[in-house]
Order: sequence, then C-alpha cells, then structure tokens
Amino acid sequence: MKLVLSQEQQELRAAVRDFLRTASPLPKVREGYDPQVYARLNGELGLSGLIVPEEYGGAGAGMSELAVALEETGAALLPGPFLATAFAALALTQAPDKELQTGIAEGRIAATLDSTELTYDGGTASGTLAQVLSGGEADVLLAPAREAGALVLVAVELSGPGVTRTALDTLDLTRGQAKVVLDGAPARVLGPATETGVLDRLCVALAAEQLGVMRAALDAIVAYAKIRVAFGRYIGSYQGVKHKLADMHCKLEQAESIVRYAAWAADESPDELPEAAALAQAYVGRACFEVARDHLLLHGGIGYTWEHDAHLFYKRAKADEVLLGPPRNHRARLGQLLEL
Amino acid sequence: MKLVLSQEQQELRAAVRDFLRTASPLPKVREGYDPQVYARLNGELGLSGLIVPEEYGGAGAGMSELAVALEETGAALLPGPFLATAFAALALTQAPDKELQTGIAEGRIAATLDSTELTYDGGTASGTLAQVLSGGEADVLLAPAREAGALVLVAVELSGPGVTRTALDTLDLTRGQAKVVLDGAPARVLGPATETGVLDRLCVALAAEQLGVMRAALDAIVAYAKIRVAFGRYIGSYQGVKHKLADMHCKLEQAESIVRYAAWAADESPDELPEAAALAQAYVGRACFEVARDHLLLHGGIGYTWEHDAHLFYKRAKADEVLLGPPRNHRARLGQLLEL
Amino acid sequence: MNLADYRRAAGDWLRENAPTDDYPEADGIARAKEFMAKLYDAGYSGITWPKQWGGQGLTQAEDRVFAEEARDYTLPTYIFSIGLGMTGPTIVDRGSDAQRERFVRPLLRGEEVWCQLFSEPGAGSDVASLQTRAVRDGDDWIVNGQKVWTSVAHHADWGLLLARTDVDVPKHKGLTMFVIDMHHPGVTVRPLKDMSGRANFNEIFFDNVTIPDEHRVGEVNDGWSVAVTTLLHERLSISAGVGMGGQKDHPASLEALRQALDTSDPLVRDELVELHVRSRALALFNQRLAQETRAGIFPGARGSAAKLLLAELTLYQADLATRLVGPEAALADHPLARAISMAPGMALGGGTNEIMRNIVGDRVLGLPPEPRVDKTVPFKDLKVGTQA
Amino acid sequence: MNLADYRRAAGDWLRENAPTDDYPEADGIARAKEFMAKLYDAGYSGITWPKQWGGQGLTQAEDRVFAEEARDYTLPTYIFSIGLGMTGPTIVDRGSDAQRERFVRPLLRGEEVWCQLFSEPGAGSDVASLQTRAVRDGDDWIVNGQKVWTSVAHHADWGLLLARTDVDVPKHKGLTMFVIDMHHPGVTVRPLKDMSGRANFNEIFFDNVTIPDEHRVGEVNDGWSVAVTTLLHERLSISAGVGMGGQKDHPASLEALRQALDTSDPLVRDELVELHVRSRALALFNQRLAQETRAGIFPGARGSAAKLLLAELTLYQADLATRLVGPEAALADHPLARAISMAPGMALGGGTNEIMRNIVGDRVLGLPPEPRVDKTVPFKDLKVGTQA
Repeated sequence: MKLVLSQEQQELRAAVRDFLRTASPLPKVREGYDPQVYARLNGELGLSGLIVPEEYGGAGAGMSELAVALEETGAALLPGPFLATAFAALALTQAPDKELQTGIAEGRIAATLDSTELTYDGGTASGTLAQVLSGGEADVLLAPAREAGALVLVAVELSGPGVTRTALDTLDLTRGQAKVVLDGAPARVLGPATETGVLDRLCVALAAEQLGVMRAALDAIVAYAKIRVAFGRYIGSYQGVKHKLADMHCKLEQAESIVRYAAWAADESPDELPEAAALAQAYVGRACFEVARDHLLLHGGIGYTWEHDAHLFYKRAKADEVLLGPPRNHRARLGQLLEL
Repeated sequence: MKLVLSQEQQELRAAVRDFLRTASPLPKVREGYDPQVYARLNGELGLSGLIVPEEYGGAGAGMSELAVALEETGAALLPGPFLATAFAALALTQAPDKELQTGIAEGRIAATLDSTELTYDGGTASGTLAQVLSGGEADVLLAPAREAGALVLVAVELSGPGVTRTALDTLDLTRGQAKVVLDGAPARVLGPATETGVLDRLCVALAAEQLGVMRAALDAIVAYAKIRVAFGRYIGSYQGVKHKLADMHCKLEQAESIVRYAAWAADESPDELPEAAALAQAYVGRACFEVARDHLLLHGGIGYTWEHDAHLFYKRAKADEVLLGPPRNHRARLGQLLEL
Repeated sequence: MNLADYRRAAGDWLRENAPTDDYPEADGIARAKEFMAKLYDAGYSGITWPKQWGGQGLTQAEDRVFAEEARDYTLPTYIFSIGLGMTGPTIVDRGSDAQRERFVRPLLRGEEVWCQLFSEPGAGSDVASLQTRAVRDGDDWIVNGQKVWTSVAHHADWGLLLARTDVDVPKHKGLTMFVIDMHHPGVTVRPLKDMSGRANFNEIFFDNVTIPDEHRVGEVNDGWSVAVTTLLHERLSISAGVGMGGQKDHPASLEALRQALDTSDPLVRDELVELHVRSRALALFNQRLAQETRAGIFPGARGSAAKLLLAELTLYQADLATRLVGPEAALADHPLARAISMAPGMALGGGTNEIMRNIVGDRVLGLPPEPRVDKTVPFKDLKVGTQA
Repeated sequence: MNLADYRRAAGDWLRENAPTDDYPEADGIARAKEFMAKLYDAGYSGITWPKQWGGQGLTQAEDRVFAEEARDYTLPTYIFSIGLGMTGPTIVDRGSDAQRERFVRPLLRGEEVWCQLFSEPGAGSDVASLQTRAVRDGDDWIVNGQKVWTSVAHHADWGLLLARTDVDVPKHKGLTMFVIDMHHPGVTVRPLKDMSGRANFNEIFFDNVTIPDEHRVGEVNDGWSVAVTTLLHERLSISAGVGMGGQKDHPASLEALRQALDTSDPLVRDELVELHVRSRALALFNQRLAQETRAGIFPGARGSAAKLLLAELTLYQADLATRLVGPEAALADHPLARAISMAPGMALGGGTNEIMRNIVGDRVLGLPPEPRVDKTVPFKDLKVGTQA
C-alpha cells in the first residue's frame, strides 16, 4: 500500500498548482469556464491525457496521478469539463476507442459521462438526461444504452443533430450542468457497458477533487484566523476557533489518507478497490462539506457575502457531495461489500 | 401545554432535593441501597405513593409530579428500588390492585416490573428473567404472562417459594439488577396486561431520571470549571471548555422541555403521549449520556479515577440509555407514530 | 379589556385587515406604510410602548396575545422591524424627550423607516472596535466612515449610528450614539449581496455627513451603554421570533421531505426521525421560554441558547435535506438549493455561534470570563479589524 | 545486515523466544525481567540507542522492522515501557556520562524498572505548575510532595522526578529534574484505581526523601527543558503504538459486533458502516504517518492529531456498541461494560483532547498562541491547582 506521494507525483502536483495559481485564480473562477485555460491545461501540462494509454498519445498514468491533478483542480475550483472528461476517460479504459481517447489526450475533445440509460436504435440514441455534468461544455457524451438486450456504452456528439442542450443554473457557481435531450441523435457503440470498476473509479476521482476543495477551504480560514482580530486578539488564538480548525485538520489528514489508499487500490489492488472507493465517498464527501461549511462560518459575516469566496467552496462541496447520488447509496454499497 | 412547574411542583422538588442532599449524599451513594433512606423517602415525603390513587392511600398525583421526584432521585443517583417501584406503580394504574398499591403507597412494598413473558399455570408462574431492575431489593415482581392465550399481568412475591434471585454485577454502581428464575412460584393475576400507555409512561419516567442525571453532571463540571486552574487561568475561562459547557447547557434546556411536555401529555393529552414518550427517550437518553461523558472528560485525569464521582454519573447514564432496550427501538417507534 | 376579549378583538381585526395575498411585499413600500398606519390607528402598533409617546401602554401579555393571533398571517411589517425591535425601543429608553416626541410616533405609524448602523467590516462580533469617526464641529458632528450588514437601509429615513468620538481612551469609552438622516447627501447606500445572491443588506458610506448635536442619543462617549440597550432589544426580538411558525412551508421540513422522499427506506426514515427529534426539542424549548416569559420569568441570556440552537438546526436541516434528495437539490432553482445557500445566515446574523456560546457560558453558567487585552488600551493603540 | 535479513532474523528469534501463552504477565515481574534479559542479549533491546551505553546503535528502520515483526506477539515488556519509551531516552539525551553509564544498560536488560514522576493532583495538563519541592541540603536534595498518574511505580526501582527548586521565578524557570530511588524509605506508593476499578496508576508521596546531587539530570532550574525532552519521547512512543493491531479482539470492533448483532436490520448495518468508515479513516492516517516516517518525514505535532482521533474513536466505538447491544451491555462482566468503563482513558492519558487540539492548532496550523498569564508571574504568586 502506498500512501505517500512519489517524487514524480510531487512534481506533477507542483506543476498543476503553479499553473492554476496564475492561470485560474479565484477572481477568474467567478467568470466561469475559460476554454483557453482549459486548452493550456491540456496542452502545456497534458492533463487531459494523463490517464489515456500511451498508445493513444496519453501519459498512461494511473489513478494516483489523476488524483493528484484533481486535488489541485478541486482546490482551485477550476470551472469547466476537466472532471467530466476524466470521468469519460475512466469509462473509456473499459471500452477503448482510439478516436475519442486520442482526442481527449490531445485536448481536442472534452467529454462527459452520464449514467442515464438511453434507448439505442440503428445508430441513433434517444433519451432525456436531466443533469449532465459539464453538459454545456462537453463535445461528446458517453452513456449506457440497451442494444438487443445488452447494455452498451455509446458516444454521442453533443453538437450534432438530434441533440438539445439546455444550460442549468446550478448551486455550484463554478461548474455547470446541462439538461440534454437526445431525439434520434447519431450515436456510436463503443463496447459493452461493463460496470466493472468504472463507478468505483469515479468515486475515487471525485474524492480527490473533494480533498482539494477541503484543503483549500481549510487553508483559507487558517490564513484568515491569523490576520483577523476580534476583541484585541487574532481570532485563531481563541480556542473556540482553534479547536474547530484542529478538528478540520484531522478530517483533512484522514481524507488524504483515504484518497491515497483508494487511488493506490485502483492502480495496484483491484480487489480492494470497491470497498476503498465506497469508503472514499462515504468519508471524504461528508468531510469536505463539513470543512467547507465550518470554514465559511468561521469567517463570520464576511463569509456570508457574495463577494467573498467562501460560498464558492461551500457550494462546490455540497454539489460534489450529491454528484454521484445521495450519499447513503455509497454507505449502502459499503455495507454490502463488508457483507453486513 | 404546560412546560413550567407549578408552585406546588416547585415545592415538591425543593423538598425531595433537600431530603436527598442530607440523607443520600454522593459518598453514601457508593455504599449502595440503604433501606432506611428509602423508608424515610416514602414515609416523610410519601414519594412511593405519589402516583398511587388517593383511594389506596396515595397522593393521586400525575406524571408531572413523578417526573419532578425522579429528576431529583436521578440527580442524587439514589440507589435502590425507587424507579423500579415507580415503574410497577405505573403498570398498576392499568391493572389496579388494592393490596399492592396500598403497600406501595405506605412504603411497605418495593416492587419492580419486567417485560419478560412468563408462563402461568394454575396459580404459579415460571420463567427466567435475565435482568430485573432492582430485582434484589424488590419485594414483588410484576410481569406479563399468558393465561389461556390472553396476556395478563401477574404479581410474584420475590421472597416466596420457587424464586431464585441472583444479584448481578452491573455497570451502574449505584443501582442493582438481579437475575430472577421462577420455577412454579405462586403468582397472582392482576388483570389483562394492556400495553396501553404503560411503556410510554416508563419512557417518560426514565427520561425524568435522565434529566436529573444530566443536570447534576453539568452542575458538577460547571462548579469544577470555576475552581480548577490550568496555565494560570480557571479552566472555565477557556473557550475549549466554555463552549462545550454551553452546548451541554443547550442539551439540558431541550431535555427539560421535552420531559415537561411528555409528562404533561401523560397527564392531560393521552393522544400526544405515545409520540411524546418516544421523543423523550430518543432525545433525553442520548443527551444524558453525552453530557455525562463530556462532564467526565472535562474533569481531566481526576475524572478517570475511582474515587471521583464522575464515573458514577457516566455509568448511570449509559445504563439508563439502554434500560428500556437498544435506543434505536425508541426511534423506530417514533418513526411509526409519525407515519414515516 | 380582559385578555380573552383582547384576543378576540385582535383576531377579528386581523381577519378583516391583514393582507391575504401571498406576497404582500410585492406592492412595495407604499402599501406597507399604508398597512402600518392602519395597524397603528387600530391600536396594535407599539402595544407595550408608553402612551405618552404614541404607544398603547399595555403589558407583555397583550403583546404576546397579538403576536399569537398574527402568527397565521404574513404582515407586511418587515421594513419596520429594525425600528420596532431595536432603534425605537432605544429612543424610548435612552433618548431625550424631544427625540421621543419627534421620532417615536412616526415610527409606530410607519411614516418613517429606520435602520441600525453599528457593524463595520472590521468590527463584527466585536462591535466596540468600530472605526467610523464623528468629530465635533460647533453644534454639529461630522461623520466619516463605513458601516455594513445594514438591513432595509435603502428604504430608511433615519439610522441609529454608533461612532467613535475619542480614540485616546479604551475602545468602549470613546463611542457616542447618534440619529443620522439617511437622506443627507453624504450618505451612500450600496446593496450588499449575500451568498444566496440576494441583496438583503447594505453597505453604508459616510462622507462628511453632518449631524446636529440634538440628534445625539445619550452622553458623549457613553454610546456603548446605549448600544447595549439596543443589542438587548435585538436579542429579545430575535428570540421572540424564534420557533414561531414558518417551519411548515420550509422545503427542508419533515412535512416537505416526507412528500419528496421514499420513506420505505429505513435509513431515510431514521434521518427524518432525527430531524423531527431535533426540531421538536428546540420548538419545545422555545415554547417553554415563552411560557416562562408569560409567567414573569425573564429568559435573559438563555435566549442565546435558543438562538444558537436555531442556527445549528437551520444548517443541519438544509444539509440533511440536500443529502437525502441528492443531485437535483444542487440545481439553483430547487428550493433546497436556496435553503442550503441561506442556511449559514442564521449562524452569522445577530451574533455568531461562538459569541452565543460565550454568552451562555458567561451569563447563564456564570463561568469565569476570558482574560481581555482590549479593555484598557487606548483605542488608537489597539489592534482591530484585519491585519497581519 | 540488510533489512530483509534483519527482518528474517528478528522473526526467527521471536518465533523461538516470544511467550505464546495468553497472559504472559501472569507469572509476574520475574518472568518479564528474564525475557527482557534474553531480548537484550539477542540485541533487540535499545535497537536505536547508542552502542556506547548498551544500545545497538542501529537506525529507525531496524527498530520499525522489529516492531512490525513483534506485532503478532504480546511481549511481556509492559513494566519496562516507561523506561524504554521516556525516562531512558531522557537519560541518554540529557544525563551525565556517569548517569548513562550507571542507568542505561540495567534498564535495557530489564534489571531495573523505571517510572516517571511529573504529574500532580494540581498539575495535570499544566505540568509546569507542579508543587513538589526539592530543597538543597549540602550535596543532597530533600524532596517533599506528591505525584499522581504514575504507571508501574509499585515495581519501579528508579523514578525520573520533576520538582520545584525555586518559587521566586516564573513557573517554568524554577524546576529541576532528578533520578529518585524508589526504595528510599520516604517514598510511599499507593495504588490508584481508575474508573473501571483497576489499579493501573499510583499516587506517590515523598516525605523528606534524600537525593544525591549526582542524580540531578541537567542544570538546576533547567528541569523544564529536560521534561520537554521526556514528553517528546512520550508522545513519540504513544503515536508509535497508535493503530498498531489490537483492534481485532476489541469487543466493540466491527468483527465482534457483526457476530453479536442482527445485521439484517438496516439501521444496525448503517451504524456498523459508520464504525468501519471511522476506524479505517484513522487506521489509514496512522499508516500514512508510518510510511512518511519511514521515508524520513517526521510527523511531529501531526501525531497529536492521530492521538486525538484515537481518543475520540475509542469512546465513540464503545458508546456505539453498548447502544447497539442494549441492556446486557450494562452488566459488569460484559466485555462492552469494561470497554465503556475504560474508554475515557485514551482521552485523559497523554494529554487531554483540548491539549491535543491546542497542539494541532499551534504547531501544525501555526495559529497564534493563547495569551498567557502564567509565564511571567513568580510561581509563589501564581494561581495553581484547584481553588476558588
């Protein structure tokens, strides 16, 4: 089991962090998705190709590296289809497709993955997808469909015919969703929609993003507690604040340990992955929201304002917590895996 | 709805409190059940007859008054069969019996109630009761038994033939339990064992005791926080302690409100009683243990010693929390009553 | 009139006069002022306030009865709430007779709207560290500075302003209270959006605003004691509102969630039981406080416990509901998305949870105070606001 | 020898020599001492300690390897744990050469048992406020006072004693460290029962106990800096033990509860899932700290986070299990009754949860310190212990 980052992983982290600090600082995040930043992220850093196999032009890295990248995009609240594309790329590892994977690796294609089952009939797909992650920004949608009784994974060009996309106002102001209606949209079957490990990997990827969100939120309130004065003392010197921050730090330490473990399991120990993935969502999703919530509250009144960034973290944390369904589902799955 | 004590109820409280302060202080509690104190409690204050109807020599008071008394006996961690006798007296309100009720009112008879179903056959009862509250001290046991298919409430003399009592070592050092084996013990049918309201009333009575336990525990740690110094300051001046005590106070305020409400419902609004009673156990049982636990922890090392009283409250709180079954049962019942 | 008659009369009046449309505020300020005048003329504005200055001179009992009868209506009195709950009582308690004569009746009749100007960006929980300056200039004072978190300021005619008049003494000892004319050209009101995107507050900027000395409330440099009066009234009016209805329509209430969710799932059911337990626990505590008040037992700082619990319940409830409902709760127009966005407000307005715990610890439990470093230093040497 | 060889050799030795009966302590001190001598002679006592004083002079790597191999055994080393974990390292770090020569080897060979004498009834978290006095008397010191929370004192030959030698200076500046002979007639050891009824600690009383000056550790009045060394070693040895096995046999473990409960109840199942989540979260954190340590990243104050979490988990687990099991858990001989009785111990030994949170806040997060009132006042004017 490997819970500590390697030298290479640390360098990847530093590179992504440095890039985002200048290319996508928080004031810019409020302006929403910037395709240029996204293109540079994939071009200069090759992030979209991180987990694409080398034969398709990717870096052939594993979940451990993807987790490092997602932690940083999470901490930066990066808008746009990075997580959605990572989800799609994870699904494609089970149903390889040269065109899509090459496109993703080169940063030409932003993709997304949805679990709503489509109807598929002779090369076209139909169905209504209520909330597609980054559905407005993605070029290609992957979703399961039933063909002759078997579940297959199909790809649909979202700018193609038969597709209606409606951008949705979301709680999370930094990343969008769209309603997508397919009415006989051209669709391509990629292969059987084996569930093996895809959902688990999504859970781990999301937990990595959540780890980043909670780390950035904790950093922000710790920094503020060192400069904000009340009653003649820095607020961080009051045990009422200090002890809460210590508890938040404890959650962060445990969340990081779980994310590293789950990512390692995805790469190296597939037998452990299902349990590790359910554990990751069961723990990290909750911890992330609790830390984001308390970081907002500890800011005092300023944290309640639109102008302050605290609510951006709070809302991302809440949106992430329910992104893969009500959290009790992850707990129930964990219970099954533990044979309880 | 009446959530505030009347003048008479306040006087009852003061009388019981004053009596217990001198007759049963904490150092004495460690010595266990003292029949003399119990006799005086029933004689001088008439507590055992509090809820016995006037026609049987009792005071004919209601749950509201019983709750006031139980809060004080709880706060004092009074050893002995007071709660058990109150339980029995509550069951007897549904199956009146002059001999028993008169005996309880006069303080001659200590009784207990158990929910284990006995077999009953021609005047004798048999069965094994694993944990009878105050089973070692009580004179009479009430329990359900099946007679010709119908459930009846029977009374068994615990000092009579066919009864084997084994005192049990209990977590709670201030109140005992016994294993009771009945093998053809003479038993008397009191009437049908209608479940109507008896369990509800037990829940309320226990919650009243728990309210007293948590109040006394909070008082103890608040007093200590005002005299204990660490790092040159009273520990109660640290927010780490102060804020926890404030939270404990919030629990106490809510617990008291619920106990008053549930007792009022038992007396005045039977339709509300089942929900109020389940609420009382669902909230107060947990709150009591949490307060007792935190009161122990906040004492620091001294609270971990045998000589200190903190663990007496902690253990009583835990024993009370599970006395009427695993707490999830109360929650499940509440869910049913809310038609969830 | 005995209380039963009073209740009947109040009920009758409300049935006849209370707006019944869903959003009585929609027609705006004019309609609110019109209603307030009717309320005043019927004798239901300022029920406990002194007769001499325009009130009804009745007791808490009548006030409580009217509030109970009004609970089923949504009266368009929101913009008057600061005046009625905080600044008005302060003028009654601490103003000069001339000020009472001038300000109280128009306030009760809804002719003039009030706001309260205490908090600043650098002085939130620690209001007394505020930096807005008032400098004497003959018979006037000249005010410069900035306030924040000001409700209804954009409608306000008058503001109750706490300003620093002496920086050479410790922070509590150099403050003075004023009534400021919100129409003065040096006053700028800028709406401040909260995290849900709504502009419920304002920032106020003062640029050489003149206040005549006759609008000073209390003595020079005795403003803190006046402010304490205001804050006491604020706490009372918050705790009076606590637990008074309003929960049934909440999208995270048990009733709403029971409809929205599959309660055949035992885990969902258990979560709803927990929600019920916590809601009832607080509601019963509030009712007990209300009964005690009626019986003449003043809740005092125990009201801060109720406020703290309400703040926690509000957040817990919205958080739980979004978790139970799942992804759709993260769509902006879902009622629960609004609920989770507004939920922190209760913890941040009217004193943070930390301040409430201090109050409960110090004043209810009588715990020793935190050592204070800020009570003796001259203000000009004190660290305030946000700084490294 | 490379690490793999070292591991194999250690494993072989343990297989051959480690006691395999269930309660190796049952035969008492003699057997423990015998085993310790064997351990020493095999080269597994004081693995990282300097060769010069009797250690093996190896690295943390070998120490860790041996600990990992030993994890499956219950070695009878409990009575030596204070000496090996705290007082011994202090002598090595801060003692004179004569003291090292005299004390270290007998300690490592288990010939002499040590205890640590810092805490007092009035000085728990705030150890530096202790009141036990040592007064100079020629070449000796005369000690009077009382200590508490002393493990293994009834078996101890030597104690590391922190005592006050100057009351006219601030509290940290008037302490001196000594080695005290526990067999001196003025030393009284009284067992102290904990809340579970077990006597795991002692109270120690000193009545004119003489200590030769050559048994002073470090300079006069510099005892606090020596104590900091000891406490650092204490924290290390606690965090080294954290999360190392032992949980499987716990009556409140997932495995035990899975057997004891009806897991067809979805609520029970969900509670067990939560238990698993919390246990795994902490176990993985501990493993990450261990991996970091192996990679040369010293956990430092982050170990206090692990200790805090372990204290909370221990209580949560016993509390949950008793709730799930119900009434029978309240019988004294039920394993869960013992578990709930001992559960607070983890939070109260080795620093309370509040102290751990202060450490995490101050040293991990770098938050500003609490203002201190006790660092400048002469000790004799300082409020200490329990007083109104």
